Amino acid sequence: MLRYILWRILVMIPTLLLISMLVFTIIELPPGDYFESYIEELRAIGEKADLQEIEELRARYGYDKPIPIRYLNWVGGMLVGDFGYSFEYRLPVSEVVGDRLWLTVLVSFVTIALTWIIAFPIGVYSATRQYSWGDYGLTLFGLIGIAVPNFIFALILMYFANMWFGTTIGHLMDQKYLNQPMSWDKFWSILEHLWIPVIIIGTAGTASMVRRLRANLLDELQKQYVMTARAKGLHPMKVLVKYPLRMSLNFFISDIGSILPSIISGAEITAVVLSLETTGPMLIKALQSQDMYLAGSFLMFLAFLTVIGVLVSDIALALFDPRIRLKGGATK
Amino acid sequence: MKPMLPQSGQPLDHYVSTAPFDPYATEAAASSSAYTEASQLRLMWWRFKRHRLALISGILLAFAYLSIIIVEFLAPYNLHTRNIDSIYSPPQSVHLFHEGDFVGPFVYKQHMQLDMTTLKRVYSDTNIVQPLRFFCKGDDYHFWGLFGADRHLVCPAEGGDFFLLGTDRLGRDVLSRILYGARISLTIGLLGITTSFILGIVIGGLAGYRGGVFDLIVQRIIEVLQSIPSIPLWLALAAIMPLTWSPLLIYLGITFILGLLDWTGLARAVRSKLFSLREEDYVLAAQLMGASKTRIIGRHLVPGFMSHLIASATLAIPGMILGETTLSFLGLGLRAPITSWGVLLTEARTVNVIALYPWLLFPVIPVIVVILAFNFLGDGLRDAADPYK
Amino acid sequence: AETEANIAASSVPPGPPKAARVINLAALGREPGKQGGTARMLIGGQRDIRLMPINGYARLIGYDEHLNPLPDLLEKYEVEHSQVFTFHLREGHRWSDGSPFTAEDFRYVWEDMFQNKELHRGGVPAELKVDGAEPRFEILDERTVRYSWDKPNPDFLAQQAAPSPTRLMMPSAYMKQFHPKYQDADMLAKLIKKNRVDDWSSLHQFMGRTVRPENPDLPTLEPWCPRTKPPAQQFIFERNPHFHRVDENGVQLPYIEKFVLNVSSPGLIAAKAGSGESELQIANIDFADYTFLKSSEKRFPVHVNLWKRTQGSRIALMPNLNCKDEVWRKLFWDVRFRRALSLAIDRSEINKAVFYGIAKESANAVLPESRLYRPEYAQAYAAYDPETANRLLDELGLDRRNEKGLRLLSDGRVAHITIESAGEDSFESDVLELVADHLFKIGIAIHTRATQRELFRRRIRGGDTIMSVWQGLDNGVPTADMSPQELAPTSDDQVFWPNWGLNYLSGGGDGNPPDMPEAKQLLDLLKEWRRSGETSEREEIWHKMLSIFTQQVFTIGIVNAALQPVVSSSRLRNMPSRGLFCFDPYSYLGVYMPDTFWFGESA
Amino acid sequence: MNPTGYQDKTVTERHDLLRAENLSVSFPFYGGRIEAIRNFSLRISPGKVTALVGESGSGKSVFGRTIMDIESASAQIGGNVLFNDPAGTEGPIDLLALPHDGRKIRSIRGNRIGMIFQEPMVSFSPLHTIGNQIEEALKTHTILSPAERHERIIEMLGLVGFAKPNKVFGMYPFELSGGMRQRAMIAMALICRPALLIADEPTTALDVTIQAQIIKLLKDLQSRFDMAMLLITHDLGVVANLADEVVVVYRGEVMEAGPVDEIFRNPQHPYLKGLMAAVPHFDMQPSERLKPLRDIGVDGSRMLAKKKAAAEPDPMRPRSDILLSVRNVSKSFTARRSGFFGLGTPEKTLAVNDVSFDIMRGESLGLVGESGCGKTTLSKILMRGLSADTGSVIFNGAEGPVDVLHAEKDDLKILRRKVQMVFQDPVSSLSPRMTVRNIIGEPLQIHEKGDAEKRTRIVEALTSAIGLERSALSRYPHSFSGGQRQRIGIARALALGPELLICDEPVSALDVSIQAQILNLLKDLKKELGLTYLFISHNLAVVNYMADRVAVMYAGRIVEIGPVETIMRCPVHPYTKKLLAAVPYPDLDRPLDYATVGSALRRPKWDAPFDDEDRPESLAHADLGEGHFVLAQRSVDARDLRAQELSARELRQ
Ligand SMILES: Nc1ncnc2c1ncn2[C@@H]1O[C@H](COP(=O)(O)OP(=O)(O)OP(=O)(O)O)[C@@H](O)[C@H]1O
Ligand SMILES: Nc1ncnc2c1ncn2[C@@H]1O[C@H](COP(=O)(O)OP(=O)(O)OP(=O)(O)O)[C@@H](O)[C@H]1O
Ligand SMILES: [Mg+2]
Ligand SMILES: [Mg+2]
Repeated sequence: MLRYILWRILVMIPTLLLISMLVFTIIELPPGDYFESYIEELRAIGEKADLQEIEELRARYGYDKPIPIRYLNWVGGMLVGDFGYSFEYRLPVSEVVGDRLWLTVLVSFVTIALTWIIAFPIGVYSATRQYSWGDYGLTLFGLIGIAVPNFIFALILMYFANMWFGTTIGHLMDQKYLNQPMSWDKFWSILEHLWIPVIIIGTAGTASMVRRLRANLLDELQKQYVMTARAKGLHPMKVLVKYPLRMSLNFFISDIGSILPSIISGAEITAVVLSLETTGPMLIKALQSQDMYLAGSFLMFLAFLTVIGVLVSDIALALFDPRIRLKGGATK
Repeated sequence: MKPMLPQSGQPLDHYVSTAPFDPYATEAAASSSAYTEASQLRLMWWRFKRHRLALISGILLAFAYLSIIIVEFLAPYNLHTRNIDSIYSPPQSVHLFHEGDFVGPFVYKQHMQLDMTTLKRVYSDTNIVQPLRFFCKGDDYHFWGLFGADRHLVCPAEGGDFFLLGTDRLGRDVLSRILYGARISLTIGLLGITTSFILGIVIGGLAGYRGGVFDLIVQRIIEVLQSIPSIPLWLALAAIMPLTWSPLLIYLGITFILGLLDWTGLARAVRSKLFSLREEDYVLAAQLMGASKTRIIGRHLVPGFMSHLIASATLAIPGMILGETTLSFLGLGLRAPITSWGVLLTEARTVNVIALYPWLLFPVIPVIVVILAFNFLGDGLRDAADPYK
Repeated sequence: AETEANIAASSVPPGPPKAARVINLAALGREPGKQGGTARMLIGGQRDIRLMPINGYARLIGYDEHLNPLPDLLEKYEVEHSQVFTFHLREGHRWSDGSPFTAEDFRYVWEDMFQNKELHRGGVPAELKVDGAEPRFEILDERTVRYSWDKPNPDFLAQQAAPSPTRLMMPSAYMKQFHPKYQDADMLAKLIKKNRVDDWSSLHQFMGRTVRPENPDLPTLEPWCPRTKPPAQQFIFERNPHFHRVDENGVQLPYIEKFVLNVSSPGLIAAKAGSGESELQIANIDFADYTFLKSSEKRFPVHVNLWKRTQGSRIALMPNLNCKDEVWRKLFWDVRFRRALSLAIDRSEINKAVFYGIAKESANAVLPESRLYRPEYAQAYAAYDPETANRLLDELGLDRRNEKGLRLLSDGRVAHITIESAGEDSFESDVLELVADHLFKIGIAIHTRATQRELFRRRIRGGDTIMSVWQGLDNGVPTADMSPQELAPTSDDQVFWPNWGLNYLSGGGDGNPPDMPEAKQLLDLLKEWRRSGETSEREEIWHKMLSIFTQQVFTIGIVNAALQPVVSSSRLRNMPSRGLFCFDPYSYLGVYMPDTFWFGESA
Repeated sequence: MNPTGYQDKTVTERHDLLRAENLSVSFPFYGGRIEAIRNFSLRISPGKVTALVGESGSGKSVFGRTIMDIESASAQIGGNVLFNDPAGTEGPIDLLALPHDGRKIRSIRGNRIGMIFQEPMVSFSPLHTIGNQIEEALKTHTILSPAERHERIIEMLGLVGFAKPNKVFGMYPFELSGGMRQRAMIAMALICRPALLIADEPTTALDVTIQAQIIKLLKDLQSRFDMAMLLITHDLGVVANLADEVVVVYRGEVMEAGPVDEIFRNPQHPYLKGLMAAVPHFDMQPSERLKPLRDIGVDGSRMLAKKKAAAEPDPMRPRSDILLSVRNVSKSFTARRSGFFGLGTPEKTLAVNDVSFDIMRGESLGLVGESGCGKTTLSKILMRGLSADTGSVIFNGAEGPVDVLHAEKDDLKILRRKVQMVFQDPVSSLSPRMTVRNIIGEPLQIHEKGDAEKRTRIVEALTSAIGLERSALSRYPHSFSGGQRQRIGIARALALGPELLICDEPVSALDVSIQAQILNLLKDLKKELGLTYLFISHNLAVVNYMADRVAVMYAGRIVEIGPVETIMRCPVHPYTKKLLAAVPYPDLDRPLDYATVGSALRRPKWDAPFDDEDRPESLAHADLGEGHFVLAQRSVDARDLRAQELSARELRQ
């Protein structure tokens, strides 16, 4: 197992390299560069850009150099912890992100945790009580969550939260707490705002998890070993959790790698609509204004999370299913 | 005849059944010959038919898909017909009785007044009865570019209005737009979903079944693809799409490419499931029979997690119907004059709408209905394919 | 970074300069008020803190509400033949940190910045040059400086009154610590390292940004000075204790103690403003939000008013006179075609459908609020007259039509115009949809396509775009003393003749000089204006240019004087309920002096 | 409650432990219903063994499951099952009337009633270790500490014949051979010392020596803990050795019931008589046919996708040319688990050890051996279902020789067509989501034999030959009984008419009458079409009936090989002798002699010439003539062995 893990970690290096190339291409692909879009944006409101400063930035960040050199500079910088410079914020990327990162992590983890906490019992319920009113009701509820586009859902929730509970519109906290250190009031304010994005981002994921869990469970419930377990006198719940549920987790584990990135990218639009202080809006903005080092670092960070996630998923899969662990390589 | 069982605790007698015995008699399984002859597909169909909700869903979807052919006829107005005098008209209710008299379906003529302080258009019903007409002459249209026509299923009274679901900011009938929007929404994403499913199952299947180097390479590719979030991809792809393409073509193109990129999640699920399943004896049996890889994957392994596939497919439907909304958000999606449910919803994405013109959110309803229908259909298919049912 | 200068300066007691500028509020029809209070404002991104110096509008010379230039930071100024400009500073005027504001601050900019090749590679900024010649700079005494040219520079004052003027002065006491001439190398190296920049010129630039006030330490003359270092989600601006204006009662302005700018996504700002989360909101809310905002007046203590936008046209079609397509170009060059297009548009329908009928149907021209307004400019070919339009087109030789009734071009193609837009405003597509219908009636089909802004610009400059949609004249309320350059090909921003504009902008190095007689004529008139020393002469030139511009219908304006909602707290006093809303020349709120706004009791 | 379940016999009034009264179970399915059990009554006395015998598919397993109330939800159940727990106080309870999966019934399941499922292969979850799954029952029903539980499990695993119980504890089910899994199953059922054990074919996958041990174990437990047993089996030999009362069922109805003496000595019902007559004997003549209950004529060429071999000289005697030649094949499995991070040295199991033999064209080679000795592994290697570590396998088919272990493309294709296999585990070798029609027809489809119509004909002919209804064609495998599934597997293997058919326990789940029917079918096909069989079985009588030659395997090696008469009548190797001694006879007068069977706890040391003395290379095959080889020390002279053997036989006579 250790050998396998070490080997898998080794394989991550070329993968990350490949990803970095792809990320770089993606950021470079749209025509023009940050400076051009910056000038245009200023012009759109009738302002003049500080052309001279822009010229200097251009030269400093090697925009006169060929693309491969710029790529090497970028990757090389990242290796020594220099994530480049955000043109938009005129600050090193590492200084720009600030609070956003942990708020993103907070939103993502609360969402993931809630998704699981809700999806598992409901999935099990739906599978064991197939076609009961509960099954139908929960299915309906979840699917509506999937069917309403996130941005509309966000607007509606936000609007009514404001109308009924007086929650300030959007954001992760009341804005008066923005630059303040953590306090109970601030924490409370975060809680008060957190549920909206979590519900919006979480519903679709929860519903699809419930549906897939249900489908997988239904397949497993018929297996002979379930009967064996029942014959041992186990509690039906115990039977379910220990055998079929574990068996049907396969799909779930194989997906771990993409959970975080998909939550984060699924949250982007919501975050923009709700104006959350997370990384999503910043990433989108950076992409649109071609603030390439900022966007690139974000993307690499996400990619890194994914790669780690896939690693975890692979290892978990092997740990979890002895057939894969012990027979996977058996020559036929 | 002696009783079969003695009293509790008593010794057992030698009991012999006296019923007639014919070793050649057929087994007691009573079944119709149609059943015996039926192929597996037919058996599934029979079983599917028993699932009421699935059947209804299937029929509903069939109707939906059929109706998009004759939208021109079904919609009371054309897609772009504007009624400048009825901007943001709320839904009109259809009445049958006027002052106690039966008139048949009709609406009251509306009176619009612009409130100059709030700049809000205030509509009120007048007492003028405007009976609806059926199979009537209305807006001209060119049916599929084949012939001109002007028949509609229902139209407003001559010179009147009929906005069952209200109108939007240019006074366009929301109902008609929803009907026209179905055309794009129900069809366009199928391409992407098909692509991603075929790729996901084939590539994931091969990787899971073969393992080894092939799996290693596929896994790394998946890893790379998964680690790029979709929004930057959309942006980058949209940037390189030829400008000369129409928005529809661009959207098609991007859906297709995303389909090409979207198979990864499914492929990983397929792969890991196959990792387990391929150790089953029946796979070995098939191998020993000489079955090809494709056959083993297609006939033995994939059916083994059909439930998962069906669930995933039905869950991908919302993505395909609403996928464009994300794009629109980034300014890349479909645009007028093309209309889809996503476009309609994107147009409604302001607080103004929610607060003042909530009827513009009506396109959510067909989306929900279609998604529910697909899911119930999926349930039915799953059950039909489930041998244990 | 605290320096000795700072420390010394900060001990100066706060208060206005001895020779403060007295604003007679009563005379303006406003009421004098009291200091205090916090105003929240929502911005769509960190970048938007640049609105503060625009709204603050502390300029050497600034406009009043009628666009008369008045000394503001200056105590007074003298102009001779538009050539020699003498500026007198106020006595006891101090930067926000308490350091004195003197001629030294002008000298620092002129000598240590403009003339420093490392800081300003190009030397003195182009705006300050007349026919390539830079002015002479003289310090007459501690509080008097003079700029003089050999030829008239009628633009100079207007430039200084603009929303973002060319900076002639900097807080030299503060800035010197970043200049190698005044700072020793070790210390400078330390500062460079501390601020994570590469060299001293970046450091100087970084610390001295005025357009976007990102450096809370940088002393300023504006009514509010920044207190937050980016990146942040909330920016705080506090009143400048040395601000130079006082009200008639001697109370120092600004009244409002603190501005809090909260970053929010642009789409959310209307909703937030409507729920009372902003005391003063002008940006990022749109006409379409008005009804919603107005309805929130009932629930929250806010007032929603409508101001008037001053662009020459809120939305205008721009045929690209420099497009690559020969056939189209030839058509566009024919004034009959442009006029036909303009006549074919039913402006009143558009006004009614999209602007509630309360904008003004007009050609792309100046507004009645301008002294240069004449009805014939606004009405030039702006009536709905499809017959004439059709006749004009037939005359042009576009009389062949296909089975759908679309005209055929000379090379047999169908007259099919793709209008490109930068896709920014939601009403754009609505207007275009209506326009498409209108033009269809004269046998021209229209398709619209939205692209990213850079791409949009690039395609226009490259001549790939046949027609685009943009807004009309930026400054729809000019005075004769403001440059009429928008009417002549002077910039590649002008989407209807980008190539000619580029030629002018680059001094002939790039693009082509206009070869269309009318465009040439406009350019000549502009040059004439430049040379003119008298206002009356300039006015005449303006009228000539306006007449040509509107008669030639280079741009097809649709409506102007569109309305802009502004939201303010109902406690906020002195905020005009009507006003003109524009960047240039009004600097948004700037000319209306937000420093005179104050919080009273809830109305 | 007494945790051991032990109760003094004298105190309790001896009520029936379990009474099933008028039980009926039916399964509805689309287009009909299957009545698995009809109006069925049965009782089990405390401490007694009731055997349930009957034809395959007659509802025995369904009955077993029903009385525990774990039959699948689709079943419709009528009647009642009264359980009178000797350790309980409240008298008889109707198990079927209790709430499903309720507390009450759960405290009985696994604790008071244990169940050994017929299909040990699929009855374990593949994700959990054997130990874990056994332990669970203990955890639920007892309050033992983890250490005590572990101890008890290890003890039980030892009792059911595992040489290394500690190792098995941590193994996964798929790492065990069929027989080992069955023993694990037995251990699991017994771990709580139930008052009633439902043993559904508990010994089918076991070789006779282990079977004998298990029988002994069950007998011991029965007397020690007063355990009653419902024994469902086909093996009348086992019945004769274990049962007190016998119930004979046929198609869900009781045909005959009575004490074991009555049943064996005085069978009345024609069905029972037929059953008795169908049992294969050791003293059958080579030409003698088994007498199944119903004889079904076989037309091989119609039935299989194969032409009648025209120039088949004398199908009766094996032709001399070699069809399959196996040389020095070895295979070992590595347990990669040792240590969480795989740092420990991997542990190797030598499943097949240097095996060489030939299979002649047209002959049928029997392969017998201890459970877990590598038979299945070997047969999978021959099929190239597993790769061998070393050695070679050459297949001399009609299209020329093929190197089995390295065949590619066309060669492999030929191989796949010419060699077929019947899997030991019928359940898992049938695709759960294919109908029987598709399953049997699949090889035909793969190899594109005939058109759709011909395929249908073949499939239908095969189905009736294996004694299944036509209606079975549209059903899915899970709805069949163990024996029915096994027959489906046989039909599938036969469909192509292979040259070589490897049968891994093909008839273990079949009652004697169906078994006779199938064996006859195989024999007929062999005669008619010249098929060749490798026949793996634990049932020596069956081997005796089917095989021309027999190979005996022990611990991965072939210890003895020779013509069937020689092996059966004068075996040389002590293991073979032991095997023969452990055969249970369906004769009340020939009870098993447990003394000769010995204990399974320790791998026995053979007598001097046969033991490897821990040096495996010191053993070699000694040729005893007439194709009789035996594995013995290299130093030993073959003649000595023979002489020894002859003298021993004389001594016995
Ligand atoms: N889940 C089910 N659905 C439908 N039919 C079933 C199901 N389980 C069993 N049967 C049918 O019930 C009958 C009895 O099956 P059962 O398994 O009890 O037979 P059995 O006596 O144990 O046979 P064998 O000796 O072959 O194991 C068979 O005809 C079988 O096809
Ligand atoms: N995948 C595997 N991993 C590890 N060990 C295995 C594996 N498969 C089989 N073995 C081991 O190989 C040995 C031989 O197994 P095999 O299945 O060939 O026995 P068998 O002779 O068929 O026994 P039975 O008669 O009980 O079916 C057993 O000890 C078993 O534990
Ligand atoms: Mg059975
Ligand atoms: Mg085996």
